[in-house]
Amino acid sequence: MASRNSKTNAPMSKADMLANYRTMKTIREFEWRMIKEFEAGNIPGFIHSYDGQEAIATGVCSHLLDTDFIGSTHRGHGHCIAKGCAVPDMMKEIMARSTGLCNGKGGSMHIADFSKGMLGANAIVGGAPPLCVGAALTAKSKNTGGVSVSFTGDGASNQGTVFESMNLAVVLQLPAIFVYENNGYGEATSAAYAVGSKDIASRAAAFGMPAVKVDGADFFAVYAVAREAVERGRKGGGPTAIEASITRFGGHFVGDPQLYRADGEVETYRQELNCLKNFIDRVCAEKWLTLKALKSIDSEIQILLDNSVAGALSAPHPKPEELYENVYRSY
Amino acid sequence: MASRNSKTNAPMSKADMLANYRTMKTIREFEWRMIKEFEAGNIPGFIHSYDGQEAIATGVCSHLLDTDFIGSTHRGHGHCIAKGCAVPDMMKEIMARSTGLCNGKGGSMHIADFSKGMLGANAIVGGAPPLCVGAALTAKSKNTGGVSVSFTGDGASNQGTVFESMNLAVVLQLPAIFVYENNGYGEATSAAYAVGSKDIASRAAAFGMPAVKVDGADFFAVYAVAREAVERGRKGGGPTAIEASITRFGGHFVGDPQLYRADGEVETYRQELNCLKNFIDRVCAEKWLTLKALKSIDSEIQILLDNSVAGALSAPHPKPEELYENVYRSY
Amino acid sequence: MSIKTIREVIGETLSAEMRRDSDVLLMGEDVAGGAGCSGEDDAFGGAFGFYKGMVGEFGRGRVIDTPISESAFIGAAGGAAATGMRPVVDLMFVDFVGVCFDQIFNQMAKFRYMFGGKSDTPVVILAMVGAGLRAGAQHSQMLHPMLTAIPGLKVVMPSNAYDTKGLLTTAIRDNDPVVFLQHKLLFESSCEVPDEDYEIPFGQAAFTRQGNDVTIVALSSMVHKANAVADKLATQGIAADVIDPRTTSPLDEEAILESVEMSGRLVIVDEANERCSMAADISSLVADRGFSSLRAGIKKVTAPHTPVPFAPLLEDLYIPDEADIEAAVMSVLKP
Amino acid sequence: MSIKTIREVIGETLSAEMRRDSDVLLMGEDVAGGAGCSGEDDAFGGAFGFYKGMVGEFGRGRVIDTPISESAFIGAAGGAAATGMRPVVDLMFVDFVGVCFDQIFNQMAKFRYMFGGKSDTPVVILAMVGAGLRAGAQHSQMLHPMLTAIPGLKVVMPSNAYDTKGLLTTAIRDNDPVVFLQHKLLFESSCEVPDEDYEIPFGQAAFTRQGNDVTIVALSSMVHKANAVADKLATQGIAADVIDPRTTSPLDEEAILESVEMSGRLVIVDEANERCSMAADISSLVADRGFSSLRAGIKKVTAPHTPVPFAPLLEDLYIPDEADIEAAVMSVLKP
Ligand SMILES: Cc1ncc(C[n+]2csc(CCOP(=O)(O)OP(=O)(O)O)c2C)c(N)n1
Ligand SMILES: Cc1ncc(C[n+]2csc(CCOP(=O)(O)OP(=O)(O)O)c2C)c(N)n1
Ligand SMILES: [Mg+2]
Ligand SMILES: [Mg+2]
Repeated sequence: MASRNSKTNAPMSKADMLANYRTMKTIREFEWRMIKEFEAGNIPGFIHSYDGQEAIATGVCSHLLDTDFIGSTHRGHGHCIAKGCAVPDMMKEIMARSTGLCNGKGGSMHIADFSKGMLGANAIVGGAPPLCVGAALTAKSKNTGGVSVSFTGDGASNQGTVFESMNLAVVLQLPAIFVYENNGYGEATSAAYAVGSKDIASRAAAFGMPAVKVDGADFFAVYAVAREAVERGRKGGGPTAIEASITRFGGHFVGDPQLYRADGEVETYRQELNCLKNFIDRVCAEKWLTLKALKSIDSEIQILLDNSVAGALSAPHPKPEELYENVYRSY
Repeated sequence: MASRNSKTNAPMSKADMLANYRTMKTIREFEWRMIKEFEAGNIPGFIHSYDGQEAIATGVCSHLLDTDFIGSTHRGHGHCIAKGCAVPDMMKEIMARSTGLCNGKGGSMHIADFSKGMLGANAIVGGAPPLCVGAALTAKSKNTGGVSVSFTGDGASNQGTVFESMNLAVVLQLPAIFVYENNGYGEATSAAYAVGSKDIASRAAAFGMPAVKVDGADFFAVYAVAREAVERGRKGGGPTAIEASITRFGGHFVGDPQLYRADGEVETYRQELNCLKNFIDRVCAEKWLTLKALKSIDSEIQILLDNSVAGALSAPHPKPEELYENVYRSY
Repeated sequence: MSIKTIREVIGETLSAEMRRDSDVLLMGEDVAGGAGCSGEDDAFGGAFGFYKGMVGEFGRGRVIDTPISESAFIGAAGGAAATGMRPVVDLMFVDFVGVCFDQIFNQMAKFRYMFGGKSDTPVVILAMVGAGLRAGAQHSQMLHPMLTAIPGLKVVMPSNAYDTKGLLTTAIRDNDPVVFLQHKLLFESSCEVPDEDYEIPFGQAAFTRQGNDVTIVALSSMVHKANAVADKLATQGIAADVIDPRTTSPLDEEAILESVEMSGRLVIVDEANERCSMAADISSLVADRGFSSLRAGIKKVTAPHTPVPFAPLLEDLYIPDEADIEAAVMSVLKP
Repeated sequence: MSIKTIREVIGETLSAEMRRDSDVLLMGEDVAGGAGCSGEDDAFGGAFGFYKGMVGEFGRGRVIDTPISESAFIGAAGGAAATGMRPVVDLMFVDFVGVCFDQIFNQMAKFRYMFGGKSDTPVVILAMVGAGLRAGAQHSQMLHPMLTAIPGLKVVMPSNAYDTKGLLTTAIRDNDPVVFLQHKLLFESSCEVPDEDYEIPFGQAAFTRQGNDVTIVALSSMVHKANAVADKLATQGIAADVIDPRTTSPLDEEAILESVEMSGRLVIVDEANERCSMAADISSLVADRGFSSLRAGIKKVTAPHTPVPFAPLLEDLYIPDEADIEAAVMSVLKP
């Protein structure tokens, strides 16, 4: 679907492109706001920022419907937003309010929205891939044409549960997609050290499925490889692995002084691997979108976030009796 | 060290070759005797026969010293014998006697002999590789020049613990050797089904270590690849994986009717993949050894087994108070 | 109505539920057997053959052989349950819980709570428990105490074929994760079992013997030993209540408390190791809420604080037996 | 002698033992931090920085950063221990036990027994326990009951800096596998700690308050709450023994039984979930062997049968507090 003035064919409609921009930008602004609210003491516990990895969640989830599934990590806000979770309800959850997505019981590390196919952030490294394989089994069993995507970090890629899940998905030829977000670090340990093979994609390929590497700072590249994987899954072609390289813009958690990184490292990468900057440069250069259109989205996002924070701060806290609720459906 | 009349150079001394024959034949005869004793009701619980896989344990352990370590599986008798455990004490253990290798507390599935570096059969599939990585860490930490070998089945190769262990061994560059005994089946499931990649060695290679395939029915081939792996480990060259293909001669456990195998399958393989037959054919054709020398070993083995069974049957049962002993060193 | 063994009842009940509800599926290592093999397709039907014939009826899409990757397939059962299926997943020996425990206790058991009640996870984990097969320390455990301790899990331990059918039916239709523990020594145990389906509610104990002199609570295979002791004592004029809780989570606290209110004396028989066991759990319940009726200290009859030994002679000592139970009962009768 | 926090004491004790014995090593995720990175080498020193400086002193050969592969590295610690090293391995949050449980409960804990006493496995597993950090259901648990239930493991739960040093020293020198559980809310807790090394024997409870009217047994961070309640009650003329078992396996049964013999009244405070808890375990001990001295039912003060909720308001309700303890004590005083 080529738009009239573009230098090359746009890979999606203008509306989709704007929607994807909105998603990426919402994630980035959400995470920045998170840091502010965390520092202001409005967020209990600890949080992990997805800042910088927006193109990955967005490029993948852009192909998914509410009936498709994703499983996430401790760094889950971006996946939530990309999968369509309502930002105001996320904000309430992360601020531990009774009307949050999980009634304040989950918080940042366990936020979920089953109505959107978002099967939860997961505070256990490597916790989600088995579940996602199960969701893929549901899709296959019920013949829905759906797919199930697990997002996994470079550090998590060394967890046994993750390896087992890949093998199981291959054996049962399930529509599962293993997205590895290689942001260079698991806490304060480099991926170059912890991944013995130094290469997540080819290790995944050796499990018997197509596996590709992609630049995680390039939304369009992620979008393209994800499309292929999703199509393969929908058509019964079995699982796919995608390794998206990126860097972590922030610390492991908000507050991490990142002593293990070289001076200036983060600043350099923030410039070079900035998916939003890359996106804007590209869409403007290609004349697919105008800066003006993007700016107007930006201001809508600010309003959304302001309203979400205000709404969350005034939302009710859980009532004491809620402590005992929802352990079981019935007991 | 070439012997005078051989067609090609023998890969080891005549004494070593005889010793290896003795080991393989002892394993085979031991396992056959096991079946007899099991059927006679002299062995409690259940047992898994190593019958047919002798060349693998023998070809590998032939390079090991008592100060090297091995970790085994539920199918552990062959590994024990190859690592030098005393057959009479094994027999007592498997017959649950107080003077057995583990005082009758372990049995077939947990038989061990730390004095020989044999760290135990393991009734948990995938249980041993992490331990073996730890033993390799000991060797590296203490700079002993020792290596640590884990034996793992094709079925077990899909266990998360095994994948994690390979990665850890690569990351820490430990003298660990991962021997995969691909006997075609995990219980009643074929390796072709359960190993998604259909190839254990290349999956292991993708973890970042040298990995080779070898014919598990060819003692000399196993011996050669194991030598290289052991030398690499001793010299600080890090881990190696070896996939040895073979078939299971018997059922998963003694008593398994093996309905999942085609009619005649086992019989064919017993001929084609018979490591003992192959060994004898080769050493005689090459004139490395004489049939007479082998036969005399055979009769020694019969005596050993007769004595072992008799000794075990008359050995004392544990005393009641032993139930409470050795839970802790001190409590 | 006909006499059936537990062995027979399990496959029948599973098959009936799979016929009834197309969302139910069975998965695990060799639940069919023969995958990728050149011989028979339905070669194993589970480690003890309980599921024989099911793959023929339901196909490999619903009777799914898995690789030996418990974290992946138990976790997948949880994930499938959370997204619309009702999987029954066979862990084989409960001892294998160690290689997939996270998926059970941190994932499926906590979903509903962590997600604010917005998810259901109707999954049943089948596992064999107990000593007696001379299978050694890693294949003979009773791990219901640690499973019972986990909020979000339900734990079922039937002692006979009738209860097995009713409780398994309930488990499959239940919307929470259920661990269904079958004692290896009970597979040939038989009794009258109705042909039609029926549910036994969780949290409802059965009184397998009735009497006012002493209360014996026994779990799983211990129920039969407790019954035997009660029968023997009856001939001596001592009347015992024998209570089989049938599910440890939820636990029928009222049944136990009511019985002790009459008897004033309690013995709990649990094949698990003694520390932090169900025996301790039930004892502490009564030591709190039933204290005023207690006329003697509460005795636990459990396995000792040792792994399960291989040698038959030691294993038989390890497992609580009738003499142990009788001695405990006599000691609470004459404190 | 100087005032030190638990935070300080842990690294110091580990370093002292590593100086003393070259077989001791420390391994786990980011116990040094910075492996393969271009910045500082000693960047983390463990998740909470306790081990800062150690990699500088001992090198990467003895302070070993591992991949996030708990089964492999906890299992490797067990394997290294069984072959001559004395590893201390950091699991970080005890909640992660689910991804490596087999290596703990079926492997290292059972080696000695299964192998007929012919192996030693001197390994210490360090892990953080407890709620209060608003970290949610998967990072806030107290899993000592299921660990205590495992024959072959020892379980240590210190409540102050002095005990932390002495018990950690004992743990590292011990020849059995030890799980060493540190409560997250106690890291800043401080007291006088001798500079020289010393061992505190396992299985020896501490009486942190003394009195004959009631016995309060409390574990880990609950000890401080129990002390506060005891102090408050003292002003009302009620004198309580407060017993800190310090290790749950082995457990100092005699200390508890002797105290209850005097007081006749027992309250047990345990942050773990209520079912099959240490509270239940200790209650059942006394309901059996201490029954004749009991003058009231035994009260357990525990977390409810729910996962740990994220919302601070709910989490604070979840954790047993002083009011809960006081209410339990009052109820056993006036039964
Ligand atoms: C089983 C388990 N082990 C360890 C941790 C602690 N932990 C949380 S996040 C993390 C690093 C994860 O790294 P990676 O997978 O690369 O994800 P990233 O943080 O880079 O997004 C670790 C070690 C955990 N939560 N769960
Ligand atoms: C964790 C675990 N899962 C399942 C089992 C049951 N089991 C015992 S042996 C076996 C098959 C193992 O197959 P393979 O690794 O190929 O070894 P082989 O029997 O062929 O020697 C299975 C599934 C077990 N003992 N432990
Ligand atoms: Mg990372
Ligand atoms: Mg095999």
